[in-house]
Amino acid sequence: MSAWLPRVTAAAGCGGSGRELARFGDLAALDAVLIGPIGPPGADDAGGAGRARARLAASPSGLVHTPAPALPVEHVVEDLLPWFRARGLPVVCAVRGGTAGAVADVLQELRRSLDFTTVAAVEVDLTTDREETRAAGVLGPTDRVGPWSADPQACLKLLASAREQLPRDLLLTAKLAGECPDPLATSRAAVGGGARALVLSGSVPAVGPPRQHLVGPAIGPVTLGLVTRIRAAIAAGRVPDVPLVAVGGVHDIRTARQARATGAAGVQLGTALLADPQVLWDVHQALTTVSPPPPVSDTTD
Amino acid sequence: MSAWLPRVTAAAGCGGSGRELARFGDLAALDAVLIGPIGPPGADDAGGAGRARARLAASPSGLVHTPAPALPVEHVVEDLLPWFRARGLPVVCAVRGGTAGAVADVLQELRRSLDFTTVAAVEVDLTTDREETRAAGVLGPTDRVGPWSADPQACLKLLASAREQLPRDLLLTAKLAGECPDPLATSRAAVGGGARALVLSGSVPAVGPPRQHLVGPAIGPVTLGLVTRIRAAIAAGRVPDVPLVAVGGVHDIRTARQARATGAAGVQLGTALLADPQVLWDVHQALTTVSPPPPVSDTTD
Amino acid sequence: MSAPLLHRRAGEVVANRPLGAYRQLSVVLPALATPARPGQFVITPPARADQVLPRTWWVAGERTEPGFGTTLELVVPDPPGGSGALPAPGDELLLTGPVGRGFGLPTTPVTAVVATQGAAGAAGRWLCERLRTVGCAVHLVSCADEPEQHVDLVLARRSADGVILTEPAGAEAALTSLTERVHPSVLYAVGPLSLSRTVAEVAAGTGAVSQVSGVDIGADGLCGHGLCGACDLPLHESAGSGSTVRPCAEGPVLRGGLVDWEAAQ
Amino acid sequence: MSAPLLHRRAGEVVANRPLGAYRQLSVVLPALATPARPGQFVITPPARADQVLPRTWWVAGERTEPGFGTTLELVVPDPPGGSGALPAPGDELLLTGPVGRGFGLPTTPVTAVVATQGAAGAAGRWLCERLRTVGCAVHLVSCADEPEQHVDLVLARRSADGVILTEPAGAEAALTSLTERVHPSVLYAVGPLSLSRTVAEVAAGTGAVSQVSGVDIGADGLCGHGLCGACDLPLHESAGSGSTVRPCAEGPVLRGGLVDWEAAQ
Ligand SMILES: Cc1cc2nc3c(=O)[nH]c(=O)nc-3n(C[C@H](O)[C@H](O)[C@H](O)COP(=O)(O)OP(=O)(O)OC[C@H]3O[C@@H](n4cnc5c(N)ncnc54)[C@H](O)[C@@H]3O)c2cc1C
Ligand SMILES: Cc1cc2nc3c(=O)[nH]c(=O)nc-3n(C[C@H](O)[C@H](O)[C@H](O)COP(=O)(O)OP(=O)(O)OC[C@H]3O[C@@H](n4cnc5c(N)ncnc54)[C@H](O)[C@@H]3O)c2cc1C
Ligand SMILES: Cc1cc2nc3c(=O)[nH]c(=O)nc-3n(C[C@H](O)[C@H](O)[C@H](O)COP(=O)(O)O)c2cc1C
Ligand SMILES: Cc1cc2nc3c(=O)[nH]c(=O)nc-3n(C[C@H](O)[C@H](O)[C@H](O)COP(=O)(O)O)c2cc1C
Ligand code: FES
Ligand code: FES
Repeated sequence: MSAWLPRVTAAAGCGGSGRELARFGDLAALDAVLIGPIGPPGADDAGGAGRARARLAASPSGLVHTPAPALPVEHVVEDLLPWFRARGLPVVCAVRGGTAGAVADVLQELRRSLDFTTVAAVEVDLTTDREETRAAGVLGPTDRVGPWSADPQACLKLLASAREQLPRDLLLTAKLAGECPDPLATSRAAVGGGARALVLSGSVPAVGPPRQHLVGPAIGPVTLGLVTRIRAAIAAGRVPDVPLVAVGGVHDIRTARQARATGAAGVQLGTALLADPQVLWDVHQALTTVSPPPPVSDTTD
Repeated sequence: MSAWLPRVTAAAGCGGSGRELARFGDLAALDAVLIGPIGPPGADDAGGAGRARARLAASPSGLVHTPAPALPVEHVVEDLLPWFRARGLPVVCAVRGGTAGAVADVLQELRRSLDFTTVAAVEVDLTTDREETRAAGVLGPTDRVGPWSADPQACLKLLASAREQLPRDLLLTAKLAGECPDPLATSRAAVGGGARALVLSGSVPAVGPPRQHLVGPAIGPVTLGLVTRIRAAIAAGRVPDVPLVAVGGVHDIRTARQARATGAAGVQLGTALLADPQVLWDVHQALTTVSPPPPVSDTTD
Repeated sequence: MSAPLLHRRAGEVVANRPLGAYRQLSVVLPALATPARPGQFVITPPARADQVLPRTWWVAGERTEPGFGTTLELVVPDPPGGSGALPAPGDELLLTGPVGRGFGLPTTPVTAVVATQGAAGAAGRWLCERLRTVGCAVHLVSCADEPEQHVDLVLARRSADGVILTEPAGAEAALTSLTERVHPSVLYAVGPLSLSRTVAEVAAGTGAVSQVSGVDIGADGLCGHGLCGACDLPLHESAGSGSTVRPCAEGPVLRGGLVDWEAAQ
Repeated sequence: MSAPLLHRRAGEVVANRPLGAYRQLSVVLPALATPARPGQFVITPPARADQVLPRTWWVAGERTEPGFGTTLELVVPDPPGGSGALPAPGDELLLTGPVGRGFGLPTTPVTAVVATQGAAGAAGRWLCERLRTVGCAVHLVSCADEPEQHVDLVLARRSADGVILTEPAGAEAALTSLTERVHPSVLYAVGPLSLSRTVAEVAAGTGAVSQVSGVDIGADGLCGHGLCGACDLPLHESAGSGSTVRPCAEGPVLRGGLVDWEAAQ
């Protein structure tokens, strides 16, 4: 658990391209800037008619949202990475794709960039729908077969293929959420495939049609439950020991500290930033200035 | 879908023994009174030290709760059913048990009561943990093996065994919630076993240790999502056509109407009653006085 | 079922004063049909839109003026930053109650001990006054961590024949030595369950009667309406195996000797 | 990155007046470094504890008095029962802004058309005043479903050379015939996207320039901070395949001709 991990970043889909955040505070004060979801070109085309915009509906102490449109990887490579690198800002790239090939393509494009040195970590989204290519004529070229996180074996392969694209020492993380039927099995598979940290989100599928999620303060207890379960599984040796990142309902200093007390090494802020981006710096500050508990042997008066 | 179904009741664990509600309004004005969870004697004994009381912790727009202690069936038979029958009040008995045998025992006791005629429906809880008896010495006498709703086959057997205990025409319903990994399969199994309505709750497992759930207005969108999914499955012929009861985040007239608009024939109120029991009568009134939409052929001026 | 229905109704806050570590709200309601008693409480909606459980507050006094209405005194913890403000004078306050059985008063003048802790001290003081009115000698044991958390000591000293201040951890010792000294016929507790248990056990040890609050009115995680089961307490085996009582609906005042305090943990 | 950081700060509400179907808030802030412009907006925290998205409001006027501060005029929909109250005079109001690019004013005196709808009408009226100040002839097209939803017509008639009232469905016809009559060099839209689209299309049809609001400031489901993607609009192919603009951060005022309105559905 000694690997580098940013203490706090934006959650995928909630930090814009990273540059919008720069209007509200000094990015250099943060451990890293998360950008994404980054997808292959056209990943979110709805019948070719352009990328679907996110839709947000208010619910009590929460939001129901559709996934954010993916940033096309070429935009990231051409516009964003150079901007971050010029400023010396480490970047976490959140990557989304329906097939292992799509994710690998994105990672390859990123890796080819002259500015790849500014990429400090890659987060692979297991909450998104997996697609399978079927025999021609049976079900169309691709078919949504439910979220990645519902299929540990597929997750293992996805992470292993992502791992291959990346330098050995680059932090690779995997994100799963309330859509995952067996978080232990999926966590084990993701780490088996090469993830070196797990991003655990309490976001829950909600309302219809599909692909909507309930997020925000309302789901904080679900996140804490997920972190508690995986911590317990790590303690019991049922999941390899990797640091956990809590996301979902972390919306201020108090809830960030609660997530850390529950066993999360890092946190991500989603909805909280939509209401007030400043919270990112407040939480970063609070988690930085926490003095570690005094060593037990320290009994000098 | 023409079977009798109460338009609104308390949710299991949120209406006391039914009699506490009588302090706040006229029970005779309601379609029926739900009591429960009813369990076999000692169902909730924690090491013999008496029944564990419910614990409630506030969360944003919600509550995290442990399950309510079960009412011992002998108390229901001796004290409650006579009281309700004397007043002519139809009762829905919510029943909870870890094995099909335990549930069958409770139903048998109820059925044997001289006051059973006042029982208008039985709701079987599939959200609770199932127990399995293991070979002696292997894992102790019983072992929690996850919620009923995670095992459609077990649900089918449970409902079939419950059905056997009850008069042919008595309404039998099954309740499942956010702990259920495959609501379609479980719904199909429950109806296959003999359930004639499904109670769908958006309650989600949360925090640790196990057996805690997030409920309240916060999870309303999860309930609507579940109702939408099962309605769609019914429309597609993938689940037999039975009425649905929505519970979870229904907390006022507006959200009750929303649940009905989403396809629920009835609703149950949980947390809302804890804040103000009067809401039960308000919602009942609102759902009763809704005038049906005018028939399409009615074109007289 | 002939008891009148409990309904939420609107009162008008006419005062909101500091009282040591607490605040005292005075609320005017339409005149009550039966007078309120020490040991009763009110239920009021959550303070903020993102909270779902109601708040419960002890009633600390009542004054009914025919033609004008009833003024209830409510002494409540000063709300911490996050939990929402208390109403100001002139504001409407929705409330249900007074709810529940109050404390029973002895029919003959005896010696009584009243133990209280926290904001419940205001209800305890009111109980002392009532006991004095029926001719009892009353000793108050007030428990608090900080000096300013003892409710209104000046008035308390006037309402009781003796007042003993102690930290909660010292309650048992203080009650035991007081009991040995004054030989009370009845001990009362109004406050958290830990205090109720101590009082019930001290009373049992001396053969005195005890009446105790069975639910910590004012605490978090309660519905107060008798619907959630968070306040359930186990009764002694003699009451029937596995019997429980639901104090917010069947109390809040219980005979201390009925509860199986060992099993209540 | 040399632009000053946008921070939430506290203003004081000095007035809260009805204005037809809306309310006009006057808020005093420390003096702004650069004057506000029509087309800018402010972001203010949610009204209630159970809401998570902030509110966005058009700025409808600004007055900076050195040594005193800046007074912003905000015209906002009268909040429906559920969505929480507006602050009263004397209350503090937290806000971020004024945010965003405003409308560009022509460098030469030309004829301009301003179309508005709803509470945005107040920002539209302010734009008319500014256009008149730089010598333009201005025609206002105000769209509303109900008569009282046209913002402050008396003042509007003084700020424009002509005012046309129409229901939203009649906006296209009104704009087309007005354009044929007065041949504007520029058309402006401030209001919902449907109006922006209509104005952009009418402008394109006549070869005029259009500047339109790219996000319906005041609507539900927006963060206003550029972080959520709910306001993203697709640009025409010429801007690069799949390019989008995020109006709350890069606008809210956009050239109408850049947006691919067809794909924006
Ligand atoms: C110190 C003491 C000495 C006593 N000595 C004797 C004695 O020598 N001989 C004897 O026969 N009895 C004696 N009693 C009993 C006494 O006369 C009453 O019957 C007793 O106080 C009733 O309270 P309970 O809690 O014991 O009874 P319970 O049966 O538990 O119930 C009565 C409870 O309900 C409450 N209550 C009653 N009516 C109402 C109402 N309308 N609204 C709200 N709450 C209500 C009471 O306050 C009491 O708590 C004594 C009681 C006490 C406290
Ligand atoms: C009717 C009309 C006629 C014109 N005719 C000519 C012409 O004949 N020849 C010619 O060369 N140009 C002409 N222009 C262009 C004009 O001179 C300005 O360059 C133009 O108005 C800038 O706005 P834009 O939206 O077109 O430019 P954009 O490149 O889109 O960006 C400028 C935008 O930023 C805003 N902005 C600029 N600075 C700030 C600031 N500090 N704070 C906030 N917002 C700011 C402006 O309001 C404008 O919306 C004309 C413009 C108009 C509207
Ligand atoms: C508008 C919006 C778009 C989102 N898009 C994505 C996405 O594309 N990929 C992803 O992994 N998570 C996405 N999320 C989920 C967040 O990353 C985060 O897990 C979730 O919002 C829970 O955190 P919160 O409670 O702090 O908001 C999105 C959330 C919001 C609000
Ligand atoms: C204190 C409490 C205890 C509960 N106990 C049970 C229970 O024993 N069995 C059950 O099926 N549901 C139980 N529930 C869940 C409710 O029946 C209901 O499904 C849930 O609260 C969601 O509805 P709500 O959002 O209206 O509260 C309990 C809920 C609460 C608040
Ligand atoms: S506090 Fe809910 S039943 Fe007593
Ligand atoms: S409204 Fe959120 S990005 Fe524009």
